[in-house]
Amino acid sequence: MQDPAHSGPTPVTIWVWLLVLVVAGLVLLFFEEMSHTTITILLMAIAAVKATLVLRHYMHLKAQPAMLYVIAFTPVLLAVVMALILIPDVAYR
Amino acid sequence: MSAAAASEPLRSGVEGGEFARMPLGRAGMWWFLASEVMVFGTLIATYSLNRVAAGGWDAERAHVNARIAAFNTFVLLTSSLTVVLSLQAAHEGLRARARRFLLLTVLLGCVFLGMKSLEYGTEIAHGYTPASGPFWSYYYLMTGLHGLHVLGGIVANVLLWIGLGRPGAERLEPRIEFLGLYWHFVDVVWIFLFPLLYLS
Amino acid sequence: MSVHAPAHAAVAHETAHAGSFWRSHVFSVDHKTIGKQYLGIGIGMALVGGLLAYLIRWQLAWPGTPVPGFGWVPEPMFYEGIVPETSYNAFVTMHGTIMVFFVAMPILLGAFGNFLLPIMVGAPDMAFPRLNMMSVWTLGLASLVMLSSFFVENGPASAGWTGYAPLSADATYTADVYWGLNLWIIALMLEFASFLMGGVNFLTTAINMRAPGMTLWRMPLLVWMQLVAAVLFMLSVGPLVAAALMLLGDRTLGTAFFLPERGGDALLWQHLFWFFGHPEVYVILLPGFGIVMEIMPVFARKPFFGYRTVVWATIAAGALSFVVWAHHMFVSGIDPRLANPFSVTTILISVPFSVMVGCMLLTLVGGSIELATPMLFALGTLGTFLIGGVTGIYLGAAALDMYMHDTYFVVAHFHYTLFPSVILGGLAGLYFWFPKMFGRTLNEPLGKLHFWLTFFSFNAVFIPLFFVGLAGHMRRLYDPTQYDLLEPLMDTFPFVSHAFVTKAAIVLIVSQVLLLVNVVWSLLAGEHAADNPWKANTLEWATSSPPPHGNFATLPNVYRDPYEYTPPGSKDDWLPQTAPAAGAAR
Amino acid sequence: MLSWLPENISTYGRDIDGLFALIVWVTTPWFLLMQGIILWSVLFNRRRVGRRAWYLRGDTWGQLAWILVPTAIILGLDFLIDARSALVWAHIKQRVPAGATEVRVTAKQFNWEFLYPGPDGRFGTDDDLTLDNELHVPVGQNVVFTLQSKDVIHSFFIPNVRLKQDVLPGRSIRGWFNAEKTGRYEIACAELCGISHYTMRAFLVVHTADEYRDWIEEKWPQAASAAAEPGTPTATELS
Repeated sequence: MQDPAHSGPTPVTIWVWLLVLVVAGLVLLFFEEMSHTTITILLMAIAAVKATLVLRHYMHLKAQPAMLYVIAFTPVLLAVVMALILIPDVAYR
Repeated sequence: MSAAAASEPLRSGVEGGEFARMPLGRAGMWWFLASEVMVFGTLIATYSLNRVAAGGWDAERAHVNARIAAFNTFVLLTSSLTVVLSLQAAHEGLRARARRFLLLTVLLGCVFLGMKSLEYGTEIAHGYTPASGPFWSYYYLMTGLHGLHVLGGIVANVLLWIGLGRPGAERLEPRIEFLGLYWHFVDVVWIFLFPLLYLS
Repeated sequence: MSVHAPAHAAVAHETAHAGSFWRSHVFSVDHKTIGKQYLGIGIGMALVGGLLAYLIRWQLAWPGTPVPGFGWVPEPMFYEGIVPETSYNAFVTMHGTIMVFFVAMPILLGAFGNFLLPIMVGAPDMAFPRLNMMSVWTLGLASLVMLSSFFVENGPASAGWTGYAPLSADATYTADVYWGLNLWIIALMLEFASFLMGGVNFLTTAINMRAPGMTLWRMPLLVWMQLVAAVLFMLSVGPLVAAALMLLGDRTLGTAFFLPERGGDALLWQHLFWFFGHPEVYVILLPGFGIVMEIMPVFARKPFFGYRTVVWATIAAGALSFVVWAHHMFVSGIDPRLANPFSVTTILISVPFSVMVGCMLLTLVGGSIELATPMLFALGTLGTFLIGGVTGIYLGAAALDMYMHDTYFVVAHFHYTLFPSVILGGLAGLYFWFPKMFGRTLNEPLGKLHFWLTFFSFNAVFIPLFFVGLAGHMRRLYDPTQYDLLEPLMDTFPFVSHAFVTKAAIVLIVSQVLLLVNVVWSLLAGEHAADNPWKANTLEWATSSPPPHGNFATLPNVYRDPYEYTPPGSKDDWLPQTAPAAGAAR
Repeated sequence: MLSWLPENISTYGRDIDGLFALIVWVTTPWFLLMQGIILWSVLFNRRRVGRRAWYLRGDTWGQLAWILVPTAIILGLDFLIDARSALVWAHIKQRVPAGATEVRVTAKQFNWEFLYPGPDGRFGTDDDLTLDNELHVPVGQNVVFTLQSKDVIHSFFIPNVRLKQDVLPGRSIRGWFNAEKTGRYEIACAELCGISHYTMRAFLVVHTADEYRDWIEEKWPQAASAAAEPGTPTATELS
């Protein structure tokens, strides 16, 4: 069975991309004119990209059956649903 | 057969698709990680909602040391790399090399915890303890729980490292991958904690 | 390269070494022994929970009078046998906590899940035997920590089994119960860890270690129910682990999660608790339903009606159970506009359960029913659960819940959903699988007597409580005579009175002695059980009673679904899953 | 069933009792039908020699209709109940009538404090009056209360008014009721709030219009003397 790690980008390249994204996040802070919420949203987007990189390449999700995606993302979905429902009671109490 | 293929071979004889014939350790670890995602997901959700309610906690967040956290992010990302390299080495049958990378992961984990205790020390010295308000309560709970997970990962990695040095290590080799899954999960949690708590 | 055969042999070989008593009974990694250990913990804690119920009922019926049998208990928990107000809330809290977390879960998930799941799917043992042993030992430790909280200063936790903050977040609010509630939190977190380990084992074993021919759609319904319950528990326990850590922080480190004066929010605990709480009650209900659904086809000699429909209904109920939780909080101060969506989801979730109950009913219709003790308990479970389900509709309507919330109507409702599933369903399972678990047969007449006593006394306790609740009786009252409104409920009406209910509760508790007598006597002198006394189709009846290490001498092949009863054109009225497809004539 | 409910004295209490009766009439027939099926099948389908059970797998839509059609009907009836409940809920919880008698209710471990604004109709003035465990209201008038708690969660429960609302520390929750019958009724705390939770009893005293005026004069003697000037309307004349 062809070793997927050889065909795709090597771990070190993934590592470099991750560091680039960390630096991108830090650089983002120097744009004073952006409001806090936009910065937070952008940082979360960067974090999501980093997480996907780690999940797909380091955790081999790329080579795994679809069911693992279900197991990995159902709890994330549940946490988001809970957060949305709690908005009226916690965020605007 | 010492070097398993890229991943543990699928188990034949079980009805069903690839997921049903997946190695037991990987399936079990992913179920465990699902429940862990809910713990940190809840903390991140309640932290964010309370932050919106309290108007952003900008004042308190200015006292957090982003530099140490950024360095820690670098340390944790590198430890994820060393785990993958250790797994690759194991798959190529180079067990000694795999063990060296595993040891490197453990050391990086210790550096992470060391920097974190330094960070906590300075904050407490400045008088910011878990009892100084809602932000600090969430800050210490989230980073503390994450730190405990890093510590748990270190202990497991050390036991695995010892086990791989002893005879009969073939049975333990797949565990490098499964423990690696846990370690990458701890890294992903930090990927979300770092910006939320330190940056914006 | 097939790792299939050697892997199974290896596991069977490894457990065969269990020579010494310690290795085979105490520190065992055999899922069957672990299942019995869970059963032992569950029954032991059920005795504690039952005694607490006796104390609560006695104090409610005759406030301030000494409770027979408890005169010896030292101060401050009792004063010459009289329950003081400081201890009453603690007994109510511990009764709820012990019954939900240390009786229902260990018996339904731990005992029946561990013992039956591997055999029913044709696996030699659990996927991770050592993790399985750790899970039962973690539960043992959790039980010890919970019981030890009775003996610490100021007694055990007394903020309700739901532990609402800020009452639970600051010791001064509960008359300085400090270590009592801290140990309560630690014991609960250990219990969560234990059932997380169990859940990982259940899911991996059932999905990844099924015997050849055992497709997902040929798995017995009990296995499906245990799987959905395991997934519900694993996905819902996260928020309560986080909330428990927050509560522990508030109590010990002075953090500001739930205490308003420190900047926290009291409502957050209720949301996190009930986000876990509602899936949790389905984690308890579904295995109870699974047991009943296994037993009914066997004694009606009739295929289970709508197997796939019930499986999809279970999955739908599981998914819906995550967006239902705020119906526990209609009047708790949440944004009133939230009540409507949660009323709708509460009604939607009653649909899968009415489908399941309907399928169970149609399994009975047209059957050739034999009323052996397991079947009696299964029918008792279905009949009593119907009352629980119907009364849920009253509480699901937000406007009516405004009046009924926190009254005895709610107490009666959740006892009518929990008791049938745990006690009646659990006993149905015990009487049905006792021959398989222990290799001995239980006494049938004693079993039937135990059923009728338990069934009637349970209804005699909780049907009157519906009306007591309607009359406006609040929950967790130490002494109802304080209120003129509740004075008539003490002893004036023939049935609807605390006095009658307490007498019925005593009968209910005492009649459990029949079970202990039956079990102990059968273990010692009961006749040896056959491999398949009930002529059932599922895999556990295709091996010896009790099954050997590794469960099967030779790994079985599965040819059909488990409910092939009275197949047309066949002389026998059953056709085991392992019987080859060719000629089934025997 | 309805006879067990305490006597209702409030306007929306009738809606709640009506909703209760509706649910009784909707669910009881189904309940008896289901129990009847169990009893019927247990009595008439007993095992006898030569009796073969039906081979009914329930995997065809035709057979499943026996389940799905009744379930659809149940779903429809449930939504009927829910629609009615949502209306009553919105009427009680989502709207607070204006121009009513105001009172502030403070719950604390183990008693209720009722703060009356006094004749000037405003809180925080010196003529405010706090009464322990006594809520005096005029009959037939809307009464708006603001719930606050000093320590833990309590629950403001008046069985005869069919009213219950938890009192959250750190928040103030407004609600209302309109008592139509005079008399003295009990108020209780319905949420576990500590060791003496059972002693948190208070009284709702509903006065007729002139009884209420006498009560005001008795409680605010100086206002009675000032009542000579027409300009000081007491709370009752406002609405």
